[in-house]
Amino acid sequence: MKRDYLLFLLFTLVVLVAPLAFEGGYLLNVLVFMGINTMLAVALNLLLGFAGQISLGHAAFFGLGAYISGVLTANHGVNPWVALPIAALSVGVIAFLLGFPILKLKGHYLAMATLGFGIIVFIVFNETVEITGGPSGLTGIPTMKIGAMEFQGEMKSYYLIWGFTLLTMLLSINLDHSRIGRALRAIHDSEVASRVMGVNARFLKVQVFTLSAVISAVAGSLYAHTMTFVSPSSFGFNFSVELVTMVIIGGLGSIFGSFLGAALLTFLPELLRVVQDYDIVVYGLLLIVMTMYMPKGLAGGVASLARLLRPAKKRTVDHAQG
Amino acid sequence: MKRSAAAFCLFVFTVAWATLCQASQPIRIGALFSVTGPPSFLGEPERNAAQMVADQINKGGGIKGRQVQLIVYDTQGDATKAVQLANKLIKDDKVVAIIGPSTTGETMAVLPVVEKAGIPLISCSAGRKITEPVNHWVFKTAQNDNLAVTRIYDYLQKKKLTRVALLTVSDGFGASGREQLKAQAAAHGIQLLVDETYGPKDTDMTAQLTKIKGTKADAVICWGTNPGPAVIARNAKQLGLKLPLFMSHGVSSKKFIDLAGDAAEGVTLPSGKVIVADVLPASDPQRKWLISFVKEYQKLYKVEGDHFAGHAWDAMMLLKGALEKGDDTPAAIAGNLEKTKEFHGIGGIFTYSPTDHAGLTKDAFVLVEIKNKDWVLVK
Amino acid sequence: MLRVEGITQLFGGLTALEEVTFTVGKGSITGVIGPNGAGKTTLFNIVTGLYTPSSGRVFLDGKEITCFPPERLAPLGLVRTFQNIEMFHQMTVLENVLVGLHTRSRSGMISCALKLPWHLAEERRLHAEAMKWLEFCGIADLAELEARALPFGNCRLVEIARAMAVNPKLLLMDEPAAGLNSRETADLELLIRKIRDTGVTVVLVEHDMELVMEICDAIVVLNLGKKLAQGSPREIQENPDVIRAYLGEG
Amino acid sequence: MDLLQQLTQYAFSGFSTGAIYALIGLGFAIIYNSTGIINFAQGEFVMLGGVLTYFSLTVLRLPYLVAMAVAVAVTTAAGAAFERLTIRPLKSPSPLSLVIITIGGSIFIRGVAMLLWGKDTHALPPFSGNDPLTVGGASIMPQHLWIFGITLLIIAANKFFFYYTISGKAMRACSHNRTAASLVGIDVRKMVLLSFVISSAVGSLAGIIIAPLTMTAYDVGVMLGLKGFCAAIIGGMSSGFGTVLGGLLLGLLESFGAGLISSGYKDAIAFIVLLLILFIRPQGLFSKAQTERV
Repeated sequence: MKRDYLLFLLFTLVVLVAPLAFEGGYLLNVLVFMGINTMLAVALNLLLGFAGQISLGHAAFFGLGAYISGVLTANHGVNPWVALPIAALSVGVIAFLLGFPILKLKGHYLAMATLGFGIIVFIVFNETVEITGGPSGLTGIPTMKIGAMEFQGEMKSYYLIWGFTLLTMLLSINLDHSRIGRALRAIHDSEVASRVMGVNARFLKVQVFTLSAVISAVAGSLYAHTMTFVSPSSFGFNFSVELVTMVIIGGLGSIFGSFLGAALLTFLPELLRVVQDYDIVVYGLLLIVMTMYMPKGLAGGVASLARLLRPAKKRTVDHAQG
Repeated sequence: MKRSAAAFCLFVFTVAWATLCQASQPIRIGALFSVTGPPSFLGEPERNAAQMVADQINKGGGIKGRQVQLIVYDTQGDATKAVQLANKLIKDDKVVAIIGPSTTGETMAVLPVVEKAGIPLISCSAGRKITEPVNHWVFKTAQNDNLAVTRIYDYLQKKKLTRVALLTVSDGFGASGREQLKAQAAAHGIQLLVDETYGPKDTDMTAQLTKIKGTKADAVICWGTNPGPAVIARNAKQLGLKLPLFMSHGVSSKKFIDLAGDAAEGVTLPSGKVIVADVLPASDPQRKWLISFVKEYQKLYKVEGDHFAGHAWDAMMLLKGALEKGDDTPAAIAGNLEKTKEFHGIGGIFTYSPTDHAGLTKDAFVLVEIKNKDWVLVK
Repeated sequence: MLRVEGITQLFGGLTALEEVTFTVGKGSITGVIGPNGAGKTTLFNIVTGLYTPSSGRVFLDGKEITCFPPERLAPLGLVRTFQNIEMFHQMTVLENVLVGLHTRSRSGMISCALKLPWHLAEERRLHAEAMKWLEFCGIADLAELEARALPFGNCRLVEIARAMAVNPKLLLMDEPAAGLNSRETADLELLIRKIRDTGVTVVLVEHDMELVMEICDAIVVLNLGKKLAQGSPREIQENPDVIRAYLGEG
Repeated sequence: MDLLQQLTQYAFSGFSTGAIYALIGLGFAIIYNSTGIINFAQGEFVMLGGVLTYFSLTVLRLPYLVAMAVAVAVTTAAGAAFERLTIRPLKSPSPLSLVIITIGGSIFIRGVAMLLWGKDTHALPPFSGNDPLTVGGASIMPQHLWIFGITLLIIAANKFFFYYTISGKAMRACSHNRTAASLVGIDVRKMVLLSFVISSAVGSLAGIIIAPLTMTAYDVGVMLGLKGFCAAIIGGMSSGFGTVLGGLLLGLLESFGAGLISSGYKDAIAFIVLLLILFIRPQGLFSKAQTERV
């Protein structure tokens, strides 16, 4: 438990200093998107990793956040700082109402239902042309401002987004080490036993589903105000799958794992640009190989690497003494 | 004193050296195309054509003695990726101008980025809102949708086919076409009886066509890109729909005729002149360029050059013209692009001005009909 | 304490339980025995709200609890253990017991996420309480271990500590001695008595007759879904019906 | 065209697309039933069937039937290789990591197909004629009849295989309880391989017979796979008529939704109905409820 907080402190320091090394470069841009992806992965991990409930439609909550915030600010002149909580709140209400029937489902039925929800929302983005601008997207979304300072340009966007991301991570770590986090993990391991212990599994699942959706919506709103443009193609089924991949590759139930997964999947296209047209093949292959040989994800991989190194050191000491 | 003299010498030397280097360094041009992903039917020919032009320029000794380096990134049709990659081109690759992206959505996403950085962008997508309102840095080569719509509506008006059913694809291309079709209908005295859509990956459109069959429409206009319209042509034949079928310039390639087979017979569509280059009258000013473009493209890539490839060809040639006229700074390029007059491209004859960054008139399109698996000009 | 009235359970055409009625006295240890397939576990599942009976009613302390879901029963003081131990494998032993304290803590999602002061105070109280129950079961030294790494016998103890943390009035144990060696069974016997001495009523399903006869105050015998007999261990041992059921018609 | 004729046509259209979804859904169900894996690469098998046939026809200039056989054979080999290389080496995979592996597999297969055969869409010639058949004012293509026929044939073959052959019974045993199956001497790993072989063969066959209607390209697998998955889920993951009914229901919802309500929202309408069905019957429309054992 202490370790998590120490790690978080260290991580925060790295996040705060990192952009100084990349100033003006394109990589800073990638880091901004990495922040958004991390936030989304952490949010999904609460649901998938802790409570063990799959969602193949999380891009919809991200998209709803982005569109609600975007439409309010671009078409109705609402201040972004007002639009963000409105987006979060309305997505929260949607998720809460949806959560009760949808979380009654289990396994692949849940996968299919969340997938269906994602597709419905995607279609709505496309079809409500008068409101969302349809498939060609919504333009003219303003950036965020505090007083006279506008969050424009990579450096400011970086700190804005990573501020929210770090907050999300901290809250998730807190939650993990509380009665709610324990109850969620208990549901994951044995729903029957957790209910016998008095855990209201159904309500708790709905709660965490809602929380996860709200965080995703906040990420969506930030995304909209950073990009100043949104279009439906960013919120389709593929992105939902990519999010699940981030969480699993990173390591189920590990907050820092979610960061690692998001970081890897954000960076991977940059690295794969070297192999050009073969990138999609290499990407598929990497997914397979990593899942096969790192069943506990990157977080698990890092942990076992650390374990491997430790006895090695001890062994050399023993050897020296012998 | 001595030290500042030394510093001055060093400074002069550095500047001189840098200038020297620059002269021998290639001109870096960025390109964003959706080479993979759903709009790859646009991105791939565009990339091919752009590369073709760049190679030709370099073989011919470059522009003012300097080679051209084309840096192409694949956006996969995703707006988020397009923005990231535009940033990469500007910041890491330090390009002087960008051509692409392939779709209107991506272009709109990239627009604020190039505007802020002050880098000229020549988009290869058709959406009208890219250049309306005019943005100093943003140009485009693809013909505006509204010109294609005007072509069809003019013809329908002439033939007195005024009750029309629409069937458009629900992606950026279809949505933009649908918007224009609805906007211009009244001005041409056209009444829209049906307004249906279909998904880009749908495999059966008989339901929509059945609905259309149940109305009193005189003609059907379908707005989409392959393979959807081919499915629609086949479905229409299956249902025995006798109405004249109009398509968009999105399917003006041989591919459509291959896919739709017999069902393609009699389909009419507006198209850039490139596919009918050989049947154009010799007096047509574009003819010479078009034929050489088609030939060269075919030689290199084994397929016929279509007008999507033409968009990138035009963009590269426009850029070449602007570079030949002046400096290779982004500001100079944008300024010179705006002064382009009567450039005979693949998509049409371009004349840019401070109030018009699309540069084409409705003459850019001709109306063609498919007869015996080939194109015939409709007079 | 617990009253089961006319419980009948049908699975399709199969009658798993038929008109079963019995009462468990407060502070007693009651054994439910019977040959395999007698319906013992089904009975437990009905009492603890996992199954809905086809007919019949269940009362706890005179209050009807038929069809209550398990999460509503726990706060009322009704808890069970499982035959094939349902541990929370990915958590530590201490965390397992902390889940047992779930109903006895209040912090909501927001105060947990924000680490509000009262939540911290509550966490401290919960940890102390959880340690108390681990000590009660004699496994305080295992607190920080991961549950999945434990040997089977210890899992059983963790499960009991977890159940006790709920603060039950009535504890239902489904074959607690299954899979234990004779020394562990002897320890278990002591532990069950200790649990009873804290004022908890215990009902257990068990195959280990020696254990049942040793510790139970009352025994209910089920056979083929019907109640065959009820009484003290001695009465049951002498009941001819019971002997016939166990030894066959021969 | 009067309303009745229109309705008949919607029903015809729904049945014909539904049959396609059903056929693809069957492949999902076969693997799921014997291994518990939801194979997200199933759509790519469908794609391989169509694309391989096209290239055998045009590049290798094989006769139509031989081209089909080649396509099925190559796809089946790909399916078997996929199982051997990615699923078998895993000791105790979690369902979620299997999901990611099959997604990775689908991306990989799609990428290879794109590199080998390009991004163009192609149409296969129809099996028998291009003239629509008209029944009661509504029409369907002869190819639709082929699809119906082969779907029925595959279901019949499935039933026969799973209920009357040793391997089939063994596969069913695996799906009920893998440990018990291995205890009675069934080679579970062989059965998993077999299920991949069968479902990739079924998938490629589906890809071939639908390609004359829907056309084929390297990226058709995603959408078709998604619809097939839905069909299988509604059908309760049965490898028989449940999935077929699921597919037909999905097809009908789409075509009536498009015809009577709104074509733009037709997929949304279909999914809303499906969600409502799932909310009312969380275990799928055509499967019996199962009680959880403790």
